[in-house]
Amino acid sequence: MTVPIEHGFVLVALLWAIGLIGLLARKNTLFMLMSMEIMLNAAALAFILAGSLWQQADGQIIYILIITVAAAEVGLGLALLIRLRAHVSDLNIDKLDELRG
Amino acid sequence: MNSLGLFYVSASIALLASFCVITQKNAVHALLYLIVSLLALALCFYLLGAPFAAALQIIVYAGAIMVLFVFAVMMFNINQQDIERESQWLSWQSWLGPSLLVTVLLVEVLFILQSQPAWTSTESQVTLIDAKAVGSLLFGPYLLAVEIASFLLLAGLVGGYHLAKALPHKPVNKEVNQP
Amino acid sequence: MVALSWLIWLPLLCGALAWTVEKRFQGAGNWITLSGLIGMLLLVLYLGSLGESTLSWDWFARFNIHFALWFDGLALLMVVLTIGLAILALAVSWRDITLHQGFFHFNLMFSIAGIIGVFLAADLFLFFLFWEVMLLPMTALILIWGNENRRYAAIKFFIFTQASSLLMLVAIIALALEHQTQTGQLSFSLSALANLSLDSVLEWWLMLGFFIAFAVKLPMVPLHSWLPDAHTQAPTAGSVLLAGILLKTGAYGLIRIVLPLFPDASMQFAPIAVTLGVLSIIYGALMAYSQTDFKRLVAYSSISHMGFVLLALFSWREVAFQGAILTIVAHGISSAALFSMAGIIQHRIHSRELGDMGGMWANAPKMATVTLIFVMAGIGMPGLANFNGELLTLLGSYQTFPTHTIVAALGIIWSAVYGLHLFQRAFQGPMNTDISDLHGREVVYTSLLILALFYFGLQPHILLELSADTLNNLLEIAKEHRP
Amino acid sequence: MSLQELWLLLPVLIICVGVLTLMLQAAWQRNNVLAQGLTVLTLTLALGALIRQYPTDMRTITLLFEHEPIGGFFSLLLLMVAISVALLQGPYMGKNSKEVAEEFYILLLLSCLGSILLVMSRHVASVILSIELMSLSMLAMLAYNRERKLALEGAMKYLLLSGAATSLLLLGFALLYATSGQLLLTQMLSSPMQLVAKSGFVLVVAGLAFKLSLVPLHFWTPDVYQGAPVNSTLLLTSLSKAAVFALFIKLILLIPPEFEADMVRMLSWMAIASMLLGNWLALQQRSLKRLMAYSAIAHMGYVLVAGVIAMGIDHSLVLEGASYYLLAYLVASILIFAVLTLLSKLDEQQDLDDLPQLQGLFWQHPWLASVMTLAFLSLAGMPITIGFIGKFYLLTLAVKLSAWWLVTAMLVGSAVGLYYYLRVIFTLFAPLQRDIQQTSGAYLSKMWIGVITAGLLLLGILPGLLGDELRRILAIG
Repeated sequence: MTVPIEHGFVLVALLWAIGLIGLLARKNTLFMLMSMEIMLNAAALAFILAGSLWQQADGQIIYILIITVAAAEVGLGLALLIRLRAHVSDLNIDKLDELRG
Repeated sequence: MNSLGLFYVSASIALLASFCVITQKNAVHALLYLIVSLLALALCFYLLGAPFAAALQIIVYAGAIMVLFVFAVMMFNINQQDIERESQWLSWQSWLGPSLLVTVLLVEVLFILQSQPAWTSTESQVTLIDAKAVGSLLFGPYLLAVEIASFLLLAGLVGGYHLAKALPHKPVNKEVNQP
Repeated sequence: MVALSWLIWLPLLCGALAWTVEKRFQGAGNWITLSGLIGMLLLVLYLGSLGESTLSWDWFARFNIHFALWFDGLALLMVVLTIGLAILALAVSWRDITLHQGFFHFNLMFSIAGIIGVFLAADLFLFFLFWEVMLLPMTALILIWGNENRRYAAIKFFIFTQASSLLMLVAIIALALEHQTQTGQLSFSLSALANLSLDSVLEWWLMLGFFIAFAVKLPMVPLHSWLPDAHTQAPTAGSVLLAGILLKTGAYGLIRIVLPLFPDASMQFAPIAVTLGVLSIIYGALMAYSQTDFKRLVAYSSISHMGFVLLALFSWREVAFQGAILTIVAHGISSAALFSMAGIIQHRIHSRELGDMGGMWANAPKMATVTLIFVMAGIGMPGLANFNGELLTLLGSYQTFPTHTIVAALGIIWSAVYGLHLFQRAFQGPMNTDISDLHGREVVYTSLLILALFYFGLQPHILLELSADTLNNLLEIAKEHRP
Repeated sequence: MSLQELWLLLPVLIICVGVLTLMLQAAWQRNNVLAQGLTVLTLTLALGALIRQYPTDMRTITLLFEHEPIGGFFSLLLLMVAISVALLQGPYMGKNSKEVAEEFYILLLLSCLGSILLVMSRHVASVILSIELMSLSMLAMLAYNRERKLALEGAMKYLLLSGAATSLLLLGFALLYATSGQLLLTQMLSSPMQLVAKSGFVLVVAGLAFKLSLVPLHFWTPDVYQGAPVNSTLLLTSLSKAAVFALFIKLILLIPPEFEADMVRMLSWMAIASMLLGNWLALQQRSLKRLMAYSAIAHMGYVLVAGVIAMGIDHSLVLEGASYYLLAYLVASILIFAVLTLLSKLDEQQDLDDLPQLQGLFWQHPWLASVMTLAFLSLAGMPITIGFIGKFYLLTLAVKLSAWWLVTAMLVGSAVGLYYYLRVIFTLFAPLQRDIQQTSGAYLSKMWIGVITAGLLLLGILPGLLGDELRRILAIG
């Protein structure tokens, strides 16, 4: 069998879109971080797809690098979140938003 | 069921789970859905001929990174009050704008994908690219990338350590500025 | 000739020196600046006696830009005028400036250096550089030592001149690139660019770019609105420099760049330019009449007078050109003189309002006499310098634009009205204020100004001889291009 | 990987060694001054190494990197920025700071490492890793003082949005990879481009435009700038912009001809919108950091002009213009933020940021105020500063290509820009209202500021010094 590559990219697009919606619509920072993870995952899937299309191992290598990036981002993001939690009791990004104006 | 069918099933699960992630009220529930989504994607990877990536997805992503999330959520100690407030925020109006925008984007993407004449893939069979192939490439031409990745993780480590560690106490004698 | 460049380095050095020394020795800045200016005056006279000279150093080879100076009769005239008025500006502010004196001298000298640079530059890039550089210290003069509304005036002055000069920059670049397409090499040299034969559409746009920059400086209605504010808010020294020299850089640019480089376009454009010039004359005169602020009145009269220069330059007649040169010099002296009188009065009664003056003749007869002479010069009384300029302008431009000239002549009548109105309100009528008369230093420099006004009024040919080369060159170009 | 390739990587290796040394030092003994000294030493050595083996031609280093003249020049700029930040951090923290210093310097070195690697990248893998190394280390520096709530919020915002931008960038690269089967930048953009590849490239451009804060992906900039400690803001506004721009222009020069017209249109609109919007929004700011954020948006718009034109005419002039402009922008930014750094303290809840707080600076600290004035004049593009030469280059390019829309937007933008730069300068020269304290001592930092200011003037007055040299350096085969 082969997975039609178009369908694979439709999956990527849908996943990425879900992530973006989450990032834009949710106000809770934790959920926004999760949405960001979904988006990064979609990008990773895209590389696996492309790699399998060309039958190269390079796609998977980029995948490995992407999860490294994701790990570092999550680590920093959660550390920030812990620190922010000390300042505000909830994680509402709107309440964080005294900057705008 | 052939493997193509499996792919569609796992893809649908991934989509559904991701959707649940962003609509959940409770953070722990959302995390569980996120793990489901990651696992489903791992299956997709496997079916696309990338078993090594699939294994990593489960071990590193669903395993390590998600544990980090769970740990953090435990630290936040989200209570019932938080969850109630969260449900208040989840009004349908807040979804309308982003969803509309993203739908437009999606339609565009579908159009682009459909306009592609033919993907140049010629093989009828999925070729398996195993861990050995990936490994020899990774520690061959991509060696420097591994090194940089280690520095990236170091940056994450140092940064995370600095941000998350306890706040210092104020020194007794503050520095006096000369005018 | 290397000595030429010292006309620029000397004021820079003096300014920096005055600033540093002033910190240690109170009052030394005045003397350093004065001796620097006198040194420059001697240097320029010496250079003038040697005749025309040039200087060219490689500067920015990538774009074939040179540090090129060009010193001829017209430049000599303008530089001497600049230095003379700079001495006047220094004299009127000798004791006026109490705050940050050293820095004041620094700014004064830097703006002088920039202005002299504009008059000497033979490379358009260098011209632009000086054009911009002279603005900064001038803005600082207005901002730091100006009157109550100085911040607004300084911003307005700066933005107007800067924004318009950006257009000039684009025009300069386009011109240099056009030189590249025609000859294969970029060039910013004025003399090289004068030989280009431009496509008429391009020529039109380029001319417009330069014209707008110069018209703002001149200033021409409707681009004048910065001037009344800047002149009114500036300290007296600033007003003297602004009215006396800075406005003239606009006219100088027209003579040096717009007319010789774009003869066809500027001939086509002449009816519009002349109309705007006449508009400036009438508008300036009318507005001057309705002012109650001494400085503001003189500022509007400047707009009116510079309208004559515009009218003269775009009529493309020898007599009119001569009129323009005379007006430039005469107005430089007379308006600077009036501003210094305004400064003297403001220093004494802390007001520029004509309503606060009145009847000062009784207490200050010397001041009244001097002011009367300056006003008479301003309204073009025969025997004083301005009369020759205006007369020649009207005579010359009548040949090309008779209707415009007749309307412009009305402006002269109005100038008599507002001039005498000014004098009458300030010095005659009931006595409103007690004022002391001119003291020694003031008598010296005002009488020098009066001398200059009479001298150039009776001996205008000196000015005409100095500028003859430039004007002849223009007339030759005109002959070639006249349809 | 041969020894020769390693040798070419020497500056990078020196920085890596520096990172490790600093970590060892932190384990052995915490000492702010020592850490700063080690960092400056590392960066200076790296600078020396880079100059010692300045590339004269293009050489590849394994699959991932290349060593070439333009990249070399950008690396010089990046090291200059990093040295400035390292030198300023000492006075900014003070001797008895509550925060520890080592982490900051480690992150600074890592971020500098990432930026240099980004400039050298020729492969998707190295692009992704180095861009993230740079941004993530910077992120932790943006929230370095953890007691500042605004800093934490700004950093969070940056993390989330930059993550989204990264995923966009990755998606774009994936699409390009899917259509070409290549991961090398030079081969990815092979002609003919299909629609999928084109949209992939647009996504890549969007991802980079986010980092450059070009309109319409600029919205995060002011908040992040305002929240962060001023010295970290300097890093964000100079290091990341310069490095990303180096990659950006590299990609743009690779665009195949049939896609050029579309890209020119798209980039032109982005440039015009950035110049106009950035300058316009800057008008209303009271906060200096926000003002600098909007000014950065506008200036990135100006630099993009060079990118747009890159597709039209001879590349060496464009690279020269872009490099000069970027250098001018960096120098001015370094100086402005350096002065603010010397007037602020990391330990305090807020930096000196509100414009009225600076009123009369000239009369109390004439040197600092003069530096700031010159820097703002340079940003405004006034002659005798380097900013004017940069603007002159860009205008020449735009006029040469007859890109009149761009010229118009540049002129309007500059005219608007004049107003708010002037407002700041006027504030510095207004009568002194209240005492402004500056960090005393810190002679080395002040000397460095003096050197950079001298460069700003020198290259403005004698542009030939660099302009002619650049032409030689950037002459690519």
